[in-house]
Amino acid sequence: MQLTGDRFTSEAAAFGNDLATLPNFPAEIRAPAGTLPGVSSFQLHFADDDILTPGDRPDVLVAMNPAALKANIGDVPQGGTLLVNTDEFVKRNLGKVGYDANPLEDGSLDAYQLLPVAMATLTQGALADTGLSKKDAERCKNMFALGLLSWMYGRPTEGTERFLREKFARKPDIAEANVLAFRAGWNYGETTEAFATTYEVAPAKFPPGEYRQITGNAALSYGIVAAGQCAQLPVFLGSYPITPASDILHELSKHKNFNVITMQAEDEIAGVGAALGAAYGGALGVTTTSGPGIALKAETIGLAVMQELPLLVIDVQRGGPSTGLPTKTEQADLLQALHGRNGESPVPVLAPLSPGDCFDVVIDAVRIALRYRTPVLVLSDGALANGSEPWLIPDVDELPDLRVTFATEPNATDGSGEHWPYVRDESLAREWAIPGTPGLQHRIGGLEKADGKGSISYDPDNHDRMVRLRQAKIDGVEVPGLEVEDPGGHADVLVLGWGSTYGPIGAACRAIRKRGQSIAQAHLRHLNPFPANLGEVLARYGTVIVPEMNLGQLSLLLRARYLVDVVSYTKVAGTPFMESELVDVFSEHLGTTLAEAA
Amino acid sequence: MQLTGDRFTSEAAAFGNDLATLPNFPAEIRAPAGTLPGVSSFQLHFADDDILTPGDRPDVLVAMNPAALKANIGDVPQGGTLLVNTDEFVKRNLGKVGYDANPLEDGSLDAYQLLPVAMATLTQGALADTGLSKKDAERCKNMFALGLLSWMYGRPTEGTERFLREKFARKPDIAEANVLAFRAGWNYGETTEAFATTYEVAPAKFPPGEYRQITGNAALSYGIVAAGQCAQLPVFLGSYPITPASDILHELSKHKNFNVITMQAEDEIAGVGAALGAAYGGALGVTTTSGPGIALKAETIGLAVMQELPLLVIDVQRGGPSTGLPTKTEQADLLQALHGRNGESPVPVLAPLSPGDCFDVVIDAVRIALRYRTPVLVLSDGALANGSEPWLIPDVDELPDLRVTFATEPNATDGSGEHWPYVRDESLAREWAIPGTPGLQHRIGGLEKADGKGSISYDPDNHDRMVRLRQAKIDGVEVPGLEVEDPGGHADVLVLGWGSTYGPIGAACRAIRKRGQSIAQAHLRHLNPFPANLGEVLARYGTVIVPEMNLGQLSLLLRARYLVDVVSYTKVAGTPFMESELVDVFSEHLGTTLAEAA
Amino acid sequence: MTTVDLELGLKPKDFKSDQEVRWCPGCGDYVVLNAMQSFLPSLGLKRENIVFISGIGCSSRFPYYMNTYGMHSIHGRAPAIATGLAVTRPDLSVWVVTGDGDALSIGGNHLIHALRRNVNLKILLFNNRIYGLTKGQYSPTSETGKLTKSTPMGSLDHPFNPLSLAIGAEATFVARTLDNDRAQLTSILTAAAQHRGSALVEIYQNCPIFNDGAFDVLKEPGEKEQRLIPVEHGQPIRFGPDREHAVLRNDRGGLEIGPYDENRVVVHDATTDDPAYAFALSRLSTQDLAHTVTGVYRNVDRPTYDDQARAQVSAATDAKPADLRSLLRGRDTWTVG
Amino acid sequence: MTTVDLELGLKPKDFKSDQEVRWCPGCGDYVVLNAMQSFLPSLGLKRENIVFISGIGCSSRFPYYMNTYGMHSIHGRAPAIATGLAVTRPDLSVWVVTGDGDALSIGGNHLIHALRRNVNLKILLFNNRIYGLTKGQYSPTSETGKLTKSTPMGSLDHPFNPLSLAIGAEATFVARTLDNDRAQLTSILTAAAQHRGSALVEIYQNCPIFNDGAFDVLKEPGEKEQRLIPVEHGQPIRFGPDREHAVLRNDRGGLEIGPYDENRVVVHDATTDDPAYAFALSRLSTQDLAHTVTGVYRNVDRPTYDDQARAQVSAATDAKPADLRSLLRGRDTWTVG
Ligand SMILES: Cc1ncc(C[n+]2csc(CCOP(=O)(O)OP(=O)(O)O)c2C)c(N)n1
Ligand SMILES: Cc1ncc(C[n+]2csc(CCOP(=O)(O)OP(=O)(O)O)c2C)c(N)n1
Ligand code: SF4
Ligand code: SF4
Ligand SMILES: [Mg+2]
Ligand SMILES: [Mg+2]
Repeated sequence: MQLTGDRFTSEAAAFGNDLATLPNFPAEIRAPAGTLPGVSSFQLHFADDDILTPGDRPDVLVAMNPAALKANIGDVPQGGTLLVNTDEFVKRNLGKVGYDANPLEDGSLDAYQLLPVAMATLTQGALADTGLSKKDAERCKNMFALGLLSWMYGRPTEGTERFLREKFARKPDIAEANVLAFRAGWNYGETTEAFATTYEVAPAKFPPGEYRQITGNAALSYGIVAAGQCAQLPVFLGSYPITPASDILHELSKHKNFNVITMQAEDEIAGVGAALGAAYGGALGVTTTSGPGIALKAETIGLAVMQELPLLVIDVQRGGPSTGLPTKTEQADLLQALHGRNGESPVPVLAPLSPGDCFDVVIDAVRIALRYRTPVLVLSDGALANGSEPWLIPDVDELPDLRVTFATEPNATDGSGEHWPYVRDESLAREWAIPGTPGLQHRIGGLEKADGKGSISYDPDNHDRMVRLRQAKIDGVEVPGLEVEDPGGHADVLVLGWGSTYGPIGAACRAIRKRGQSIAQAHLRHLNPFPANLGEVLARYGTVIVPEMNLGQLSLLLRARYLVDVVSYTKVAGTPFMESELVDVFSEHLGTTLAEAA
Repeated sequence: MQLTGDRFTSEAAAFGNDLATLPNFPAEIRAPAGTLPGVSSFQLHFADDDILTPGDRPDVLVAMNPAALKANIGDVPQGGTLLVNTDEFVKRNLGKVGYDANPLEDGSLDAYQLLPVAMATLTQGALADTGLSKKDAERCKNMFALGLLSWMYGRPTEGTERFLREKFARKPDIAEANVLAFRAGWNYGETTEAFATTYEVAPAKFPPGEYRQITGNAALSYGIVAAGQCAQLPVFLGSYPITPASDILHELSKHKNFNVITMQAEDEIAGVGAALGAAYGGALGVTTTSGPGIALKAETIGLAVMQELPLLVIDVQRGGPSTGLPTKTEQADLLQALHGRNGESPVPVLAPLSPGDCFDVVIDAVRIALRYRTPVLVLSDGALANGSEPWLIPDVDELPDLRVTFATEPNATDGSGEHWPYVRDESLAREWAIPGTPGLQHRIGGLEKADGKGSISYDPDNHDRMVRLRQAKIDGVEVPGLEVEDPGGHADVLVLGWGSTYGPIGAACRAIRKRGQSIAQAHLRHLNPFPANLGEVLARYGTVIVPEMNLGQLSLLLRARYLVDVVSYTKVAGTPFMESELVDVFSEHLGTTLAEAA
Repeated sequence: MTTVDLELGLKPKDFKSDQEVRWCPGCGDYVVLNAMQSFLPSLGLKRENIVFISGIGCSSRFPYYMNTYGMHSIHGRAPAIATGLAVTRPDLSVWVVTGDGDALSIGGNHLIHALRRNVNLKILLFNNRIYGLTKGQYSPTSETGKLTKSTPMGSLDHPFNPLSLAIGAEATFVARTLDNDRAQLTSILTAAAQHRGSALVEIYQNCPIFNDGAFDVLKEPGEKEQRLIPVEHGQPIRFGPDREHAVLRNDRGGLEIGPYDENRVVVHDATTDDPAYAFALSRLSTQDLAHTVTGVYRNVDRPTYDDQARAQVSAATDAKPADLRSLLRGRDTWTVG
Repeated sequence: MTTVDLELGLKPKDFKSDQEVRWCPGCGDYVVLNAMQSFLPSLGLKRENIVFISGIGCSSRFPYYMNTYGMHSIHGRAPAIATGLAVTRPDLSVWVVTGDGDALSIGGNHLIHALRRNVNLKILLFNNRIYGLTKGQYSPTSETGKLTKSTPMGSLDHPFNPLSLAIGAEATFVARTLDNDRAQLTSILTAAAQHRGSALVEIYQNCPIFNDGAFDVLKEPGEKEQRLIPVEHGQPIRFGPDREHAVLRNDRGGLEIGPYDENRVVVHDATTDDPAYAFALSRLSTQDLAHTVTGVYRNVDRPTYDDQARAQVSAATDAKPADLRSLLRGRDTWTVG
């Protein structure tokens, strides 16, 4: 860690240095190159190569003016971050480089994480009291940019400050100005909840096909749009902004042409409430938030469990508890997702394993929600949300058919010709009889309902039956079997993960295999219900290591369910695992195995 | 069950019958006599004996007028339910039997669960359209009372209705009027959330001392008052009414003379928020609710976890999920209490095992909250809340000393003379430095805090450390060891319960022992952290049966923690376990054991 | 909304569900239920196109008794849930039923936001100035000093005037009536149904069990004439046994009650754009019911949230086809293999 | 509150904490922070007796920068948390710092209830008409049609006028000012501190990053004179470069703006009991800032929730000793053994 810090500091210094002398040079800063799988260091490079392979592109482009943007945007993968100094994006400058419209406003940068910041203004503001000339002050804006990046990538600041003071030792006012600008950039990041992360999964080999770069939040958003299309349902998103989930609201609000309505509600409770109301009316109801928002939505999710209505709930996890570390990643909402409601209130829970996987997981979550008439929780996290990866663009024709059948005929089993809302099909799902359907008028609510008929029931046996029916319905949700990657087929150690740890775990496993040792990897995308073969998979391995960015939440579930003494490895630092760290952890257990085998 | 139902119906009918002919007879209805330990049937008797031993008193007195109340109140144990027809409590009637003031209003019935209902008015209202004479209509008010009791004790209604129709076969209008009144009483119970339950634990032998009858809600309330006194702190209750917790708010609001402030807040979130604000200021902050309210309070409890402030949170569990069965009991909020918040957010959780135990558990919960500066959850339930038992009145002088030491001196470890809010003592608790203390000005909040100093910190290592420190603090809470009742000392089967199942489990174990078989019983009052010896206790027994009124929530925790294949027996019917039912369940496992031993 | 079809020939009884009505005998909720069932046929809507969404409380049991679609939701959240339904389903007539605790205590925020958004919702607020379902705690409309189970020494909070609050929250339609005034209730329901946008109708409702007679002074002959101030659009506001009192403008920019004076009397105009007028009217009603203004205070037009939300979808759809393929591809792709 | 001790000799800098202030350069929050730090010494309170409680938002970072006690709580809940503190600690001066999203979106319900209860809280609402912390979504005070990240086709909701809402919620003290008007801000803070009960102070605050210049028209010479309507208790309400405009009573029971007319001009009386007056005043401010009334609109006395809650405790304590033994024994006991 210290080493990384030092390198970053010196690199950063180099950057500051060069930029100070070359103020119009388009700086490109990138976290580790895409092809280095899973490296989560914090190197900072100049982009000195012109042609970048898709897997070797800068993650962040700092464009101090339109020219810099124009010249370099082609190198930035979609989903990459553009930190842009808006002050220079005035008509004259735009015209000079041939921009007809302002690219920051015309939507042409929609595919990127655009961070437009008035860097010059902010820097001048920060230096207003220093007595520096406007020109000198303006020069410091690169340090502002560096400060902001340092914040985003969680870099310590002392080194840079020391460096600046040393470098400008003979011009202390300039040194202080640079430090001030640097800090202003850093503070801007913290106060406005700027989020950045680097998520890198590069599979050993890309299968053939057409690719693009995508972030997790974009993939979630596209997944929602696509699910609505596949289900031929209008989409209604009820949401309240919260880091790092807000971008899903932003993204979806751009796609109203897909029959998507987005509503920024007065709070999280209203957001999920409105989504449930829309679901009741036959729309695909969706709500998106982060951990604290899930806590607030709990009561309404419980109502949806009782009413057995489809609802998609997305939790982009961040550091907790409480407000915690809003711009950092974590996986500590798993147990909240499963248990964070009063009463026995089961819901399916899914988690994507990479930015691109967010798309598939949402589609699968919607399948479950619609098929079983249940709220479904999807647990993404900050690393996936803002991280990006090359994504094999799905073939629209191959997307699943998610169309639903609304009830049209009364279904009372007593021949009364009434509609009974709690009659179930073979999957235990009740019918979705939406208002406006003649003859099916009925009432639902949060009180316990009589099995079948659905009127209020306080009958003890009925309650016991309904509690078990709701549980059985969720336990019976069909989910794909767990696939294990165990190339040689003779590994004794299985690493089982879930969520965004897929990248670093995969990288660590590959590194170990490269060393000639065997290790198996499996990654859970379905946390509730578990894949049917999970118990059997666990039983196959002598050691099961479960790395998590929490204090062992999946471990708890596995131990309880399968009575397997899994090894829990945890880190709750707001940062993804590092490949090297995992290699060390895994090796400890491999060591024993090898020794034993020998 | 069916049998019980039949008996109840016929008893009920007898009651209706007699009352119809003896309208001024004070009806006393009671659930099983207190000395029949743990019986949870639903018999309905006339109180035909005049002198009742403390353990053999009616649980419910239906007083149709002041005379009936006066004559019989002496028989009703404190905490018993008084169903009173308020219509007759007019000056003249009161005077006639020597009441100076209306006992329904002067507080003299504070020790009872008073259910004042304008039965005559309501009955007349219900029969307004029948054309019955006022007098005839009035006569039906006993059926109203019976209807209400049927609702409260969850009795099926068809039998009574059939009986009434048969009995008055020759006067169909009277029959219908009685049915109408009966239903009106029933509906009244449902619409106004009338709660009743019978909780009976009679220990084998009462230790000597002075006793009174007490309900769980009263014991919780007294526990809160006593804890405030023992801590010499003002008590602040922020609460929002919800069945079955409202009575704690009602009870506490009567005891302002103990420096107790009660605030009926605008919602659950405000209730816990205000309690947290009061705790920040140095009061004993308390909030009381039921399951749906806990869901709403989750975010604020998480803030209290982060701020490490003492806070008492009481959840009187009811049937769920969602609104569920508001007047029925259940134990399905255990996992919500533990996990229902975003991030790693550990809190101690306690559960009383009987109405009287509510007092001790609250005191212990307050001890933990104050000692460790943490929110603490207490899980009561509907059966405890409204059930009552003889209670050995605690000796005030023996109550623990809960006094706290507020910080008075700056504590910065760097000699700066500042106050650092996150410096910890040997129990890992931080100091409680309340506003108004000179020189200790500091700021706390929901963002992650730097270890020690307490300023906002985004440092990864610090976050990991703080997450683990918070967890270690709660894991390190000192709780008494688990005691096992295993009279012979050679049982192979252990029954481990928690909460209000103590009564029926104990009764079932005693019944089994009476049959000459061995069985061990232990009951967890601390659900987090577990008693240190729990693992060792579990390991001692061949079979561990865990009966719960949920789908196996404690079982899940035990399995995960100790990898013990406990036998989970569950019922989620809104009603307590029955002794006979548990005897059957336990016997199954004993059978095997005996056979094996043989 | 669906086109009005008066030929449906529905009768009040067609709007009764098969559920036994379970309020206490004498509860004011019955009257409102009956009035609603009698009124609905006049709307000319099919039963399946009407939805009642309630929170929790005695009054919130309303939907169970209506043979329409209905949802008994959770405490305080009905306006939020109904908003999602109204926004996505313009063909439905969406009604919210709520109580003084449900709407103004736990649900206060959703209520004021629904009103400012002007969502097409008709919100019926059953105000009995008490929590009925939980058996008698004071509510945000209870008079100060009220003795209840939770306030044995008297409540301390100054109550909301629900209509003042609603007008302060930018409501476009607010009205008040009494459970026993079937004619006024029906006419207000009609006006509310016709209003495009949110309509808040406060109904003073007697709870004979926990707050009996709370509104008796507004119902007793001899008393009520002195206290009730019914307003009718276009009519001078006069009241009293001999219509001798009137609402007059005062010189502090407000309204006051005084002896009828042809020159100073206020002619009620519910369409007054400036809400200061309806607000001033709302302040004539006092905690102690010395005076209570009933009728439609305010009824003005403003674009609704839901109409506009749908219009944005239409505009977007017209402007750009829903081409999923192109959305997923984005602008910058490359090919492997 | 503790007695005022002007001899403390505290200086503005004594109220600065050691934390680096992290708002964006040019943020209006700085100005308010400075004004507060300059103003506090005049209150004569010891630093330890002052508490700032905030929610979440840029503005809610305020407590970190004050060398007093402080709590940065969770989104929207500061008024509730502060209520618990104020009720139990009469010796403290409790200030709430909140934003337009924090106070009016997620926290709307707690705000209106705190106001109707009249808890001793001074609530500073930093209104930048945007969500700053979450980087630029529209807020409940944003003008209709606003283009933001979450509303690329324009926002649809009609905004709240925070002061209308507060007055509708029975507030006893409401005021508005601008971040750049240090003198008015200071005088309003003084009045708010002196008011016993809840005081809501709305501060228009520029967010140079996500809503820059939102209030420029109220600051630009030439413009501002035509738009700003400052009110002073006891003074006729006049404005304009030559004080040629005035606030006049209109004949619909409201107020309007017109040419100054000695006979019709309204003399501002913040103590007017009828909130209809302050409400009418609040309606003169429009979404587009064509006119904005600043100053203390309303400042009336009403018993506070916290004073009364403590009075009940005192009364109960006087009436009945705190005898725990007798409480636990109750009335009916028996002895075993
Ligand atoms: C989250 C939650 N909190 C509290 C309750 C308990 N509760 C149900 S209804 C109610 C208040 C009812 O009062 P009101 O809205 O006035 O309706 P009324 O019964 O008087 O018609 C309360 C406190 C609940 N069901 N859910
Ligand atoms: C429960 C919860 N929901 C959402 C958020 C995200 N959030 C934090 S502040 C904020 C709004 C900030 O706007 P405002 O109150 O106007 O303050 P400003 O930043 O403009 O000063 C939001 C949506 C959160 N922290 N917690
Ligand atoms: S308690 Fe009151 S409001 Fe509720 S049903 Fe009975 S009378 Fe009606
Ligand atoms: S984002 Fe706006 S409100 Fe927030 S600190 Fe920056 S300028 Fe101030
Ligand atoms: Mg009510
Ligand atoms: Mg704001």
